[in-house]
Amino acid sequence: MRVDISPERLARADWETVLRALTADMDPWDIDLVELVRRFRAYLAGLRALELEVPGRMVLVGSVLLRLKSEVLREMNGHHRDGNGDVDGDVEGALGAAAEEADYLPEEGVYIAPELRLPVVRRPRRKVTLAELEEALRAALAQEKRKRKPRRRPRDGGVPLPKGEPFSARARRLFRKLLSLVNGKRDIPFEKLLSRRDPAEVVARFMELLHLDAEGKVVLTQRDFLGELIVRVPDHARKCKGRR
Amino acid sequence: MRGNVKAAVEAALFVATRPLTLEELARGLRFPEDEVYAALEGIAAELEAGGKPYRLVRKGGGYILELREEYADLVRPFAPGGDIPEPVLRTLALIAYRGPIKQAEVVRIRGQRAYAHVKDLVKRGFVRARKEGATKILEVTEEFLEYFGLESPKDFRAPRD
Amino acid sequence: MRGNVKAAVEAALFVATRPLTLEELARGLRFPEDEVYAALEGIAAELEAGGKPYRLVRKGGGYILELREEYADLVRPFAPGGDIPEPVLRTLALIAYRGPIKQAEVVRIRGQRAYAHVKDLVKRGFVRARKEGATKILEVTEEFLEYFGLESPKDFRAPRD
Repeated sequence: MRVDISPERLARADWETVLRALTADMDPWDIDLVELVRRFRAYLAGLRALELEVPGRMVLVGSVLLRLKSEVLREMNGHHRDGNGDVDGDVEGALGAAAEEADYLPEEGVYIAPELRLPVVRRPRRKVTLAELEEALRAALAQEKRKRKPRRRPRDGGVPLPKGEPFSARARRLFRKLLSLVNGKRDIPFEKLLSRRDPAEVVARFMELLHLDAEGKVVLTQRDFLGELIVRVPDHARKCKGRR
Repeated sequence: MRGNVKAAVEAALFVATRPLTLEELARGLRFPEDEVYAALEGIAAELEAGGKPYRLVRKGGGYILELREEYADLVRPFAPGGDIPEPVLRTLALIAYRGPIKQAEVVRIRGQRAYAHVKDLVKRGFVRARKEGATKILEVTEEFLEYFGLESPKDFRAPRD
Repeated sequence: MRGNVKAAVEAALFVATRPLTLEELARGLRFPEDEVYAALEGIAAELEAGGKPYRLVRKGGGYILELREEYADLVRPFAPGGDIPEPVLRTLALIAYRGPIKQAEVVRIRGQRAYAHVKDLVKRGFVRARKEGATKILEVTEEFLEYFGLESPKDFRAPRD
């Protein structure tokens, strides 16, 4: 049951009163935001003149509630861990307190499941012996030994690049080659830039082309999926022939 | 020595969480079966005569120390799981009877507080949560059933009074 | 009635897995504290006189029935799991052996879960953690020594094979 305020009075009320009126029947620990928005829109529709201040503050309150709720849900799903892998104690404490408090709220008399009664059983736990502690130590130290074994580094799988010549120099050299190839044609197939065609050369040329493309000296296109790469040297780039 | 056997058998019974067979006791403690049996008789009689709230019972072919029925309700809060608050117990009941059940469904029925309940129950090892896409599927663990000596969740329905 | 209190207290101790305080027992069983205390004294004396393999001990401000030290090894086959879970025990063993040790070092060896283990061990009173800058230094406590019947951490640090 919502708090009954006449539409006239509600229209004159400040935003807090509006909010209180709209959520009067809701669990303060569990505000149904969708329902609140629905009610608020109905409230706005009922207003003769739009008081912009009211919806503005409502949006603020709504977003704060949403933020609070999403943070709580996030925490409960085990996110937001600190560097230690521990859930932030304060947050957990606050959540625990909130949950505890919620537990004191009267529960609805809805049938959910038969009443649960745990049987009274005895679960004796004997003390751990010193021998077991020693066994545990042996296991822990064995684990450490395994960890200490140097892991074989994966073979250097980086891009094999020709040594010696700096990348920018190679790119410039490639650009000069491109200019020599242009010779009236606008488009040059990528394969024309290769001599050996081994993977190392393909990767090296491709990287250089990407660099030239980024500098605006070439335009790369590929008409078909996985098709030939077409290199075009735009007119403005041909003019920088002599420049570095 | 007689006294020795009796104390040893009683020590084993004291730490065991399941019924121990005569053969098992004899083998584990290295006493002849007849001596172990005599010790068991002695222990049972002593507990009976001493007006103890627990007694030695035969169960599933073995022997186990068990609380007398009439003390169950009195000491329930001190027993394992006895400290589970009523609302959490209700959430557990829901998961036990309807599981595997989506966490979202549990929350829909039990409210937002169910998130904290599930967390508590998972921590106690009574409930298992597995990710399935964006949601979690909840069910009671074997550990839970075993812990309370139950075959199936149906076994802990409260007697209707 | 006197007998009633004693049986009720003994029933509570029988099912409990953690030490129960005087106040807790009195509140839970609805008997005055002095009567509960007298019952505890009676139970302790009776177990002692009866040559039982378990006794009533005071621990962490409460009372618990505990197996006598000398039976611990004998009954291992009947109670495979001790009161400290194996992964936690390994972390404890490491702290006992290498302590004082940085928490970061323990985590390096035992993995991320060691944070939870340390928390558990501190709660049990077996490990002490003191802040040193951004890290924590861990070492075992007197309570740990007492639990394992050791005089000093050095007793556990003899060279291993």
